[in-house]
Amino acid sequence: SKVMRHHVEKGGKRFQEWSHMAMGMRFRAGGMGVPFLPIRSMLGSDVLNQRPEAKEFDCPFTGEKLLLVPALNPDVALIHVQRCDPYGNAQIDGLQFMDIDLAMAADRVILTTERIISNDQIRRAPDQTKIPFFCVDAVVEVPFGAAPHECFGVYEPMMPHMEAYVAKVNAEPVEGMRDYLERHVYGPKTWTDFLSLIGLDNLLEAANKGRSIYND
Amino acid sequence: SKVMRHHVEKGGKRFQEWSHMAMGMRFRAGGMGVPFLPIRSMLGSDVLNQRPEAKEFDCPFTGEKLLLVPALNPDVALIHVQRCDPYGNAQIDGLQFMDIDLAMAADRVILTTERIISNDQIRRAPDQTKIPFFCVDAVVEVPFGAAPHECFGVYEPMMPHMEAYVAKVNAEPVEGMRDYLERHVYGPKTWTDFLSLIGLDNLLEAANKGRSIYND
Amino acid sequence: MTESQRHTSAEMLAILSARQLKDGQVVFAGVGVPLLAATLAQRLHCPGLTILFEGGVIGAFVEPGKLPPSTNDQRCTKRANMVLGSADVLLLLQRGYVDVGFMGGAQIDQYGNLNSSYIGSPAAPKTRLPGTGGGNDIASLTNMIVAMKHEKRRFVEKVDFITSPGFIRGGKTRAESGLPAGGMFRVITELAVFGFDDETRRMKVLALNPGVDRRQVQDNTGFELLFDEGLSMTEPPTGRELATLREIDLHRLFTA
Amino acid sequence: MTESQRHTSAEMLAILSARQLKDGQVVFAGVGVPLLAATLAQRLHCPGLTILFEGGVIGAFVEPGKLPPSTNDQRCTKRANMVLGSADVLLLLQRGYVDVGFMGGAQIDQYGNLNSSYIGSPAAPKTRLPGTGGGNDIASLTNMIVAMKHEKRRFVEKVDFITSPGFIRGGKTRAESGLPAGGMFRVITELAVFGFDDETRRMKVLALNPGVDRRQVQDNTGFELLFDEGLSMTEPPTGRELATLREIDLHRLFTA
Repeated sequence: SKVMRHHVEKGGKRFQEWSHMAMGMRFRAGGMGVPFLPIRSMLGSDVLNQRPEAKEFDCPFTGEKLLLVPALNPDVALIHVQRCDPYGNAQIDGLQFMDIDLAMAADRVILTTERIISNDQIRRAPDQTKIPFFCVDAVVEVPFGAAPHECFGVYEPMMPHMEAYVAKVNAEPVEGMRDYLERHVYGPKTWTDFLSLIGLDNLLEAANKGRSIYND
Repeated sequence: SKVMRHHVEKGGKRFQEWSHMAMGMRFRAGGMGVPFLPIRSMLGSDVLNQRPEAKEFDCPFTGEKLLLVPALNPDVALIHVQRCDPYGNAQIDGLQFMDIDLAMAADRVILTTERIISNDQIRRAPDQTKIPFFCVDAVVEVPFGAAPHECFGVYEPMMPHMEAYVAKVNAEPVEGMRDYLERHVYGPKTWTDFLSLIGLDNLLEAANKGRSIYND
Repeated sequence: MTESQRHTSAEMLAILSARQLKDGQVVFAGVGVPLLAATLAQRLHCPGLTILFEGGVIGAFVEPGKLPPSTNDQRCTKRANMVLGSADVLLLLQRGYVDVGFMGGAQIDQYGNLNSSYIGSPAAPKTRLPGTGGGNDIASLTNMIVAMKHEKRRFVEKVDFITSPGFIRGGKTRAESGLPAGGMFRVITELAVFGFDDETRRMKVLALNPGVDRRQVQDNTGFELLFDEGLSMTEPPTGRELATLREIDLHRLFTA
Repeated sequence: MTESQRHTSAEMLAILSARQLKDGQVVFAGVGVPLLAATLAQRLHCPGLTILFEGGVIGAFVEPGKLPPSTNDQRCTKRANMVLGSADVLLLLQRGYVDVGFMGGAQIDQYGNLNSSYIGSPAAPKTRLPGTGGGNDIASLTNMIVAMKHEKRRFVEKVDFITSPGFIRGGKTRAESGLPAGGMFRVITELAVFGFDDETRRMKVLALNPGVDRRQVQDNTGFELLFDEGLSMTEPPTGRELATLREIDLHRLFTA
């Protein structure tokens, strides 16, 4: 984004560039309880040259060159799910990205959920549970909790709002972002107030498109 | 089993003892395309002393002692699933053991399935697909294909047959096993002939109990 | 002792084991007495006990009278909280999500090492036992409770083969071997309840079972036992414990 | 040239890229021209093409006129064969299940290295580009097709920063860096189709686009190009290719 670009070019902000698979394996190592995992990418690139945290390694089994990426255990993970029970047993439909590894790796996990369901519902289909309750520290029911982006099978991104946001921060990476945060994040007193700013027509349109994943 | 015990005590047969997690991580390494994975078990035990294939390793990140277990890529994996399409896209309900890692790790995969379903059925619920078709080399429709053991949600083990088998091979580990193989494996001309030896009442009872997983 | 309080030694093991569990714990349980004891605890003082099975089950609730033949069967999954891969359920131990591992034992030594692989030398064994399965992983990665028969040939100075590590050679040797977490917590037999000395890591009698004396325990043990300063006498099984246990193991699969 | 055969350079890129794909291949595609080209190939000569998206999708079928805004949206999953974690779909590359990786490029050098991170030095960059995402993984682990704009500042002797490795410094340096598999296979621009010399691994013109001559390609390139002995002239887009492409990108999201 232009915001990221602005801050990197201006300097003084901390950030790290890893490949997606490297990040995935870092969270996975964290979730598996091991201090690293071996991967075969990033080697030979300047992405690796910038990352002294990763270590090149000659495989003692095959002699191949590999990269060891260190485990990453976030202090807190915030994950939005379609449904979970009050203990935190969570079902996730469709795209799950790195959410499961994140939940296993993080020291604390806060779930937001479209809907809290009973533990009885969870126990009727235990092979649909993707995150077990003992990873989870808090559960918060927040319908439209992934707004203005999407929640698989429930709503698609709220495009008019997303596009207005992008136009705003691309035009003014610092002032535009500050203004957006003031108006849409710090301003609203409740989640419903935030959703009101997105607008009911926008929400309904997104929900309609979200359900279309099942419409064929 | 008494059969395994007989052959180990008599000597002359090859076998290896690994912990379950070590085996799981060996298949997982194979499926991930890396030559090893690190684990924290088997250390300090005689199980490890018998396994020079695994390597103790001082972690370059934390200084901890770890064990590196080598990837295992079977030549062929035979996996039974509840349903798959003719290309090999497979759905697995309930207990999956190490089947998914096995499918990813093996050089060739043969699926047996209770039911071949259309690719269209697979595409209606892509988040229920557990094995992608490009891992799979052959698909064979074999109802009751896991007999005399169970297939989750379809049938429980055929206990009278299982118990008769166990009694037979425990009494005579070599002759009993040979006799069982002659009679139940080499003898039957078709799968239906094999199932007939188990007996229809046995099959129906197992199927009835198998479906009971959904009955509450 | 009333009629209902007569009991088999397997019942005694299950009941004393169940008493070791605390509500809210996450317990990895093997088939047989461990499964029975965990289920018993769940029905008595631990309604919030979470039972894990190696087959890949989290939060199992075993139905009374319908004990599964193994922990790999679909029957173990009914009304569970989650079903997952069998390597993944073992990884939960490695990540530190499990409080207690709970299994049976064939041979144990003074440092709590378990042998379930070979009697005699591995190269030419007198007896081949079933092997590790996930036992090595569980014993390597969490705090263990073991329920087993008390016989001199089973309680030996040094096991023939360490399948599932306890405190290895005592002292800090477990941590030095690469196992900083877990260790043998309790051993339960028909004679006594055992712990391990904090320093030497040698086996120590914590409590004698009803009607058992020190000498009887020592005479049935192949090495010199420590006795806790506060050595106590275990309360006998209550009527409620026995009745609940018998309801769970209705067909006497594991408690005959 | 008939009316229907006039085309934008983005359309040219998509069509020439689509021609590089073969039926039955498993293709990892990024958003934009790659997604468009893969979908086009699927509708023309590759009905059995399997498209993978980084969001975690196997066997995507994009509906004409309903292109997803990114490859991370649920719209990418509709009627797919499988949905899985985004690290897991990248692991398929590492295991060797993917035939072709297909993406756009901002800056490329004579050895096919791609820069999508920084113009200038990483410590004090003149311009920050979007960064690697999964690009580094895809380029590290499989055979790459890159579709990009042909400009002298984009085709440079040495990229400022290797985000996604091609043949590194040529010769065997890619394999020596720990990347034995894959490498840059084809670069497609509005001027030509490029491959790489088998020995030196330097960029080589394989075919000129209709109406383009050698000099025009060299003049727009910041390093000396090789020209293949069998240098050919690419066939112009057919009416069918253009019509199908326009049906897919109905709203001209990527081909305007």
